[in-house]
Amino acid sequence: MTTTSQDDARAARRPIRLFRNPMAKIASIPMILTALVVFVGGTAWTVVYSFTDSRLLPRLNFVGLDQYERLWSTRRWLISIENLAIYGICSLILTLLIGFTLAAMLDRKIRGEAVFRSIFLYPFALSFVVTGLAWQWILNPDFGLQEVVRRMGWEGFTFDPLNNPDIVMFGLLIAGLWQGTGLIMCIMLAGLRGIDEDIWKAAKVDGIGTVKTYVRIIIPMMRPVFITALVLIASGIIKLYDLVVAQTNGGPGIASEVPAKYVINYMFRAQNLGQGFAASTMMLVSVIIILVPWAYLEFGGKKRD
Amino acid sequence: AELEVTHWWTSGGEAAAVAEFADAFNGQTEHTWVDGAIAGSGGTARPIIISRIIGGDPMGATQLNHGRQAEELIEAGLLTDLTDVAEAQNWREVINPPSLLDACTYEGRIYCAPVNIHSAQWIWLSHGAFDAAGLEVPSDWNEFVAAAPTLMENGIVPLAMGQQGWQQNLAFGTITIAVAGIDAWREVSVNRNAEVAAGPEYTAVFEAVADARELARDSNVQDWNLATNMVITGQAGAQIMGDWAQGEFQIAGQVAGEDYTCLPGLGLNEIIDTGGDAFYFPVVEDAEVQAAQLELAELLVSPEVQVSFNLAKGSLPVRGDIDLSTANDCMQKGLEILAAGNVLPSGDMNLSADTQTQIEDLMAEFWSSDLPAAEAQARYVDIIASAD
Amino acid sequence: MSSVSIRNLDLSFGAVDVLKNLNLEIAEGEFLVLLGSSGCGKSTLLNCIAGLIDVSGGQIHISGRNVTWEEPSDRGIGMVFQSYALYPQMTVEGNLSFGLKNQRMPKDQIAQRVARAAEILQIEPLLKRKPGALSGGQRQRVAIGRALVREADVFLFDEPLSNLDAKLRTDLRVELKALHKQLKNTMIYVTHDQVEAMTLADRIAIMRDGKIQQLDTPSVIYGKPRNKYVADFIGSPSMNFFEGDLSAEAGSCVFEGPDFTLPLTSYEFETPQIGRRKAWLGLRPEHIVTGEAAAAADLSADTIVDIVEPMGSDTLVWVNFGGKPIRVRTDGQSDLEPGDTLRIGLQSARASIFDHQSEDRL
Amino acid sequence: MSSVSIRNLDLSFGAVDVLKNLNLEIAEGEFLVLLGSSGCGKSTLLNCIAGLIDVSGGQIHISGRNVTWEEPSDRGIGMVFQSYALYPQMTVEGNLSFGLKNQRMPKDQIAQRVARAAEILQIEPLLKRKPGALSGGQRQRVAIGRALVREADVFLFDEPLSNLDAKLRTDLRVELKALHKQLKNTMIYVTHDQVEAMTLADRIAIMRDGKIQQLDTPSVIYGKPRNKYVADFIGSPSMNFFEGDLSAEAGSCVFEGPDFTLPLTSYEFETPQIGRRKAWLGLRPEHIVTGEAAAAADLSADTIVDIVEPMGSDTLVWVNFGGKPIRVRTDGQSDLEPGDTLRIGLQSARASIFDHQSEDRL
Amino acid sequence: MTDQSVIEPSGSKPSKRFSRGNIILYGTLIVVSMYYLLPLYVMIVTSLKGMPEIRLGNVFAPPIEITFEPWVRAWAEACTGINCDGLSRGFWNSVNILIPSVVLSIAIASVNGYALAHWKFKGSETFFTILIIGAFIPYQTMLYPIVILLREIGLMGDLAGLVLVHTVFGMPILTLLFRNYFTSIPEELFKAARVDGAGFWGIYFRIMLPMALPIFVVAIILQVTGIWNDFLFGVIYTKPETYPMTVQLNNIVNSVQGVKEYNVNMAATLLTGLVPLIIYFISGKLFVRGIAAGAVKG
Ligand SMILES: Nc1ncnc2c1ncn2[C@@H]1O[C@H](COP(=O)(O)OP(=O)(O)OP(=O)(O)O)[C@@H](O)[C@H]1O
Ligand SMILES: Nc1ncnc2c1ncn2[C@@H]1O[C@H](COP(=O)(O)OP(=O)(O)OP(=O)(O)O)[C@@H](O)[C@H]1O
Ligand SMILES: [Mg+2]
Ligand SMILES: [Mg+2]
Repeated sequence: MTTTSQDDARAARRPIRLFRNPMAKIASIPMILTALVVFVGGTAWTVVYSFTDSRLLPRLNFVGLDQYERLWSTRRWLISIENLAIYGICSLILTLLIGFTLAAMLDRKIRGEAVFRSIFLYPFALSFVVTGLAWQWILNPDFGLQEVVRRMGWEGFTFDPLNNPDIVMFGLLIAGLWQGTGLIMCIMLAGLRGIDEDIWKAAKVDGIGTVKTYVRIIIPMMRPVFITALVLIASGIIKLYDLVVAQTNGGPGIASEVPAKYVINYMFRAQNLGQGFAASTMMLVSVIIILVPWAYLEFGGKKRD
Repeated sequence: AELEVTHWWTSGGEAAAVAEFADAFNGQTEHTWVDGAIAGSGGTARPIIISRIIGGDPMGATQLNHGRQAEELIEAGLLTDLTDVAEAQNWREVINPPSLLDACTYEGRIYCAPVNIHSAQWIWLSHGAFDAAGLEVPSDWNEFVAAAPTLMENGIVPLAMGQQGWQQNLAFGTITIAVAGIDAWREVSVNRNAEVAAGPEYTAVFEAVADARELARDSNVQDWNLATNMVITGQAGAQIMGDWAQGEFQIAGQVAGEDYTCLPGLGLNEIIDTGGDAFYFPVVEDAEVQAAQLELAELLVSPEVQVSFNLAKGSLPVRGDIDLSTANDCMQKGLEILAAGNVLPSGDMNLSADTQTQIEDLMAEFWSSDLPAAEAQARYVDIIASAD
Repeated sequence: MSSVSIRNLDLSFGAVDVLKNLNLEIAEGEFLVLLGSSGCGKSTLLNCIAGLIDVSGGQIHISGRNVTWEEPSDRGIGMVFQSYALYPQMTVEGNLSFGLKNQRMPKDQIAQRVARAAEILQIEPLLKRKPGALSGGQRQRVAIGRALVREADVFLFDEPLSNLDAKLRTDLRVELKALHKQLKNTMIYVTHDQVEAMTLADRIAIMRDGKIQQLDTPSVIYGKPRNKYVADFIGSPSMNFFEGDLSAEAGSCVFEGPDFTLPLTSYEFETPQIGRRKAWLGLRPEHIVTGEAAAAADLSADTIVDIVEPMGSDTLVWVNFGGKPIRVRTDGQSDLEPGDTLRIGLQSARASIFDHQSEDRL
Repeated sequence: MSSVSIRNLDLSFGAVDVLKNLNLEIAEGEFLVLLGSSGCGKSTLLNCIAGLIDVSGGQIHISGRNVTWEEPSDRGIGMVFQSYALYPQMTVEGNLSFGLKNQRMPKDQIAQRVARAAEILQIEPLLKRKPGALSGGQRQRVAIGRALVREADVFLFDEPLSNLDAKLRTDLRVELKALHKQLKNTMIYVTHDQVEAMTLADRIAIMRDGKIQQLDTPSVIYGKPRNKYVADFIGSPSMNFFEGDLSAEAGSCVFEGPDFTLPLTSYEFETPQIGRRKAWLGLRPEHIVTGEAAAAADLSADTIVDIVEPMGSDTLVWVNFGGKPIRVRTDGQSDLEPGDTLRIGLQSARASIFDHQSEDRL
Repeated sequence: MTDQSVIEPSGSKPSKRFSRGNIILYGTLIVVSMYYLLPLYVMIVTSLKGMPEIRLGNVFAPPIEITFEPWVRAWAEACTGINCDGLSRGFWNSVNILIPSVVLSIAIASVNGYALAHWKFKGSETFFTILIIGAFIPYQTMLYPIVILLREIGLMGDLAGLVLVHTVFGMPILTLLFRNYFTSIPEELFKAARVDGAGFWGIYFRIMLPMALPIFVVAIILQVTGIWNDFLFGVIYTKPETYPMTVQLNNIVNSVQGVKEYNVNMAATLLTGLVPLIIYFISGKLFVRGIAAGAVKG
């Protein structure tokens, strides 16, 4: 054969980068479009219109920060934020706690694991609307839990969270946890299954008790799992809306209002789009505040793989 | 053509009333009524309706509270101009009070068909409850307040109140007109005079509302008709609710004057407002649907349909020229007031939805907390001052 | 007195019997290696000794105490795992001291023990690092350290070196041997690497299917495997086997292979043999001599070279003999080529003969 | 003409340069082994040849064609992976024919090729099974078969045997060698097992940090390593090193170690040496002689035995010499005990001497 | 020392089944299970009672007289507005919406995940990050932009539009799951297929898809749950004839006629939840496996 270095110069030409593996890029177009048009575009649109005085229909009449000023001087918004904070913190902690505890119990090689797992998971199949209704019903003071306990003899028993502004968020929490802990349990269970059994053995030889092993060794090892769970829970909390509407509709009074509901109400009922957009922009900002550290932890820390 | 009609009339009385429309439409025209009921009041339905209209895929007709809600849709050219139908049917003449049509008018053109008159300023009293407590049925708010302690002693909730902002706001409005009187009300609600809102008349109003709040302490239902049901069954002494409550009494087979009593203006100030529902017809391209829209608009205001519909719904017809002798006691009272011209324009037509939402939020909070009357008033004054 | 004594141990997972009536006596200070193919129950046995699996029957004594039902931490054992099983979020120091802290040992005593273990294992500079920042060998050292600080009577190792690369494995193996010499603890070491077994063990227990096949010193196991399984298992490259007949007459024994006959002049039988029986002859590649030595052997033959595998220090030559290719080890300087003729010599003294049926050594 | 020719290959992942201006010519039919420690870039180089990673610079020619930017499937290569990488949902037959089907080869031709590969690899009975139902060795055979059916000019192996156990590895190694003999394809084989490298390779390329340190036949690499890294890397147990001075005068050279002096009477220098310089002396454990031979060596000394590691076929003895423990290989029958005295002999002919600074062979 | 064979075990032999730990463990699990089962129990029990019995007041009491009337009513008779044909009307609509939405959203997300795992290109991670942030945006705030978008591409009011919306909002989480899953498939397999001449789609369909069952199960479960339970998009992007079951459910539950017919509401609620529930119960184990592969690694 001939020498190779010259006549194969054609084959040796470096192809243009953009056209290498074209199928992969074509196949990613839906994703790229979604990311750019829907998420970036939609978000930008929302942010832009939050600086206008749009009412029923979006219109570009800029009013600066007026909407934000009003937003932050509205009691209902402040209460919404406060409620979300209470609900969010409690829900985050309790979901992780309960989810992990249940997973840990199921991980102890018990009989009937599949049955218990299905029981804990099935509420996740039900929508928040259904969840809200079911719990509204159970917590109904006239024929729900409270009444049943009273009939059993504790006349003074009072548990009426849905009509008590001070604890209504906990009424929501009961329902929210019921619906959401199953999935987290599943994730935790999957995480626990991924832990090297030798770690358990090592801890046992070291004479470390079960609880202590979980707290000091297993949980710190499950950081990535906790982060996944955290993201899921947090994204659910921010979106909290359906449950509130179904269970309390913000009541009693405005005691269980949440930001997403504020957004909807101002966009559609009060017909003040600008105000709704300003509120949703604030929600977005808080999402980003949450996400940036997470992204940093997830991607910034380990550049290796 | 099939005409999709969106509305949020899903309670018993309401549904029966809508059926009257649908039957008439199906019976008297070539077209078919496709029912697009969405339960959960305007809050749920409105985003859907508006999204579909601005998304370019509108329904054939839709219920909206008339007033300022639709203005922007009209401006954007999304709603059908009904002026031709209105002129042909002579709506200007027959519709009473004329303010109803004014609310449908934008720059001289008519964009909606009013279907009923609702007034909010009523209190409904349960004969059963007062009998049980051994009391006379009160004839005005003050007597009612005086009777309340006895009711409570008998385990009866004096005032039924659904725990929703709009119901609480409605009670507030009703008490305002009864207690503060029409002039003060007009200054505040129409002219947005914050000084009056801060004045003594309104102080009295807020105190009265605070009293009412105490009377409604033990009422923990959510929906308005569940509250009405408390009155029907005698669990509660009274409810402040609009005239649509009557539909519920009717369905329950109760007779005005025998089983229950209705007092317009709380028996203090016999003035009612003239809000109401109206149908709008989004602009569509299909010519057949367009025709159907116009026919429906015509039908909605036609005398027979007005009678059957309003009898079912318990509201007042929008026409002054029809005979409602079959109407019951309460409706007759309303008609008399209407005939006497003791009407106010509805808040829908005065304050923007935005401002109303804020007031609702305030009321929701006020009714379900121990917020002092003075503080609530102060916040009310702020809202009025910044209303647009 | 034996340090670890296992008596009639039974263990089953559900319906699967993994260990069957197993007996094992390990002397104090002995380095015992459990060797066996994957799945034969080595780890299971170790876990039973550690108390990490509840036995189904039998007893375990450690240092004269019956510990069959004691907690792992009370048995006076330390354990080192193949995957290290270090606590990833703790520093090396934390890893070493965690167990002690848990026993509420005074701080200064902990510090002292950790310091001593770190010194022995030469990991002082690593004490503040986390396991993630250590190399494989360093991690394994820390894992050993964790057993060390417990001052356990018995050390249990479950394939501690098999995750490491060859070079490191050699180094750590030597260190481990030195450590044993220094500490003189009883050590039980699981592996399936025979070089490790041969070099480390005082005695080796060869396991198969939950039973111990042979328990002996490395040289006995290598030189006089009790059965064909052990013979085949031990030694790399592995033993060459020939199927044939053993015919023993008074005073003279011969093995009749496929196309050769080997007089067993200097073979030591376990029990005296009479008559004729089917048998296996086993010969290790390094016990087949070549060159001048071949002539002096009990049997010598010319063979054709098939494959030559130079391995640096020595060369493995595959030659055709007895109807099949057999392995012969020659020295590293060999310049044989496939096709060459090689004279090989078989010596009965170093051969092994097994019964054809029972496969036990004759 | 060379079958695979790599010219000035550069490759970097982001900021990390993994391969740096690498050149490699592989002759047709040659069996080349890439040997190097973990992370040195062996797999990366193989992936570049296969076209699975886009190179940053340089050219790759296969069978005279510049294939630098061609698709992997068009390069005429077959590749075998450490983890087998069999398609788990396809039968063995499906695995073998997948690539051919992708080329739209006629059915009967596919069947023929699959049959032939199956015959060569003796996996005919397995054709209908799925990979999950195969043993490790069988899987690896199928993986090789997948390269075989492609009738590739060049076979690329990325540590194909390292997931197998020692015994199987030996067997497959031999089979692979036989296969190469039969097929005579060019084969590029990545491993970090030196026994594999030594036995399989026509030539070995020792890599370190993305550079080739030495490319030579196994015996040269073993006997005359180009630098200290290669010397240390190759050979197990590894070479003993001594730090010292090389003093060369006309006609006579000596290496002055810590407490010994070795006359380099028969050492072959790469370049003639004059003067005195710091240097390393390397001696393989098997090149340190004992017993009678020690007396005849260039230097002999009495040493104290430190550790004895019997490995069956031979014994590794650690003795103290030159101020530190060194490894000496003796035969398997050794009955030395720690503390014994052993006379050892050092021979300059087989030693290696490296410059202290550059670590290159002198 | 003494004869060892007589030394008693110094630890106590644990009694296997009824150890204290086990009692606590199972006890806790059973109590917690009751909390999880309570609403289901209440819903079922209530749905089998007549209204008079419900008014008696004890939600937890089993029905004295079992009646299936509420179920019949919920399925076929309950009124919303003037239509009195219960949920039955919405069921097939929901199915019609569900199937294309689930299929399309999973198809697209799995291809995305596959491309992100094995065919990374410049910027692909950036788009992915944007997508993930998108998972946090409340749907409602995107309502208007989506409406405008659909109007512009002319899909407003079309079933295709609704499918598109479900695809878009399902994309972030699904893509994440698929990406993580495909990343966990050994890269060598992918390389082997490339050497074998398979292209982007060849590898996807022939190699990756057959291996992705667990993650598909997870994706299907999530999407079926999400889409079946969706109310907002379903009502905005459909017409009354094609309203999904949830709209009917909302109407039944929120149209209060006289008294709340709790039994009918409960029956309707249960009927609506039946489809996802069934899927959950039949796929339990695969779900955990899929989660393990898709959500935990990554
Ligand atoms: N928890 C368990 N349940 C059921 N069977 C088990 C369990 N653990 C181990 N086994 C079985 O017991 C046998 C012995 O396992 P063991 O782990 O002791 O083997 P091993 O000799 O350590 O093997 P390796 O060299 O692979 O580590 C195997 O057949 C295994 O399948
Ligand atoms: N995709 C990648 N991105 C960044 N760095 C990489 C990537 N792949 C490999 N590397 C780095 O390139 C270097 C060479 O890797 P390579 O896999 O070629 O090593 P190797 O010699 O095959 O090692 P081993 O024996 O462990 O397989 C390593 O340092 C590795 O960390
Ligand atoms: Mg094991
Ligand atoms: Mg590699």
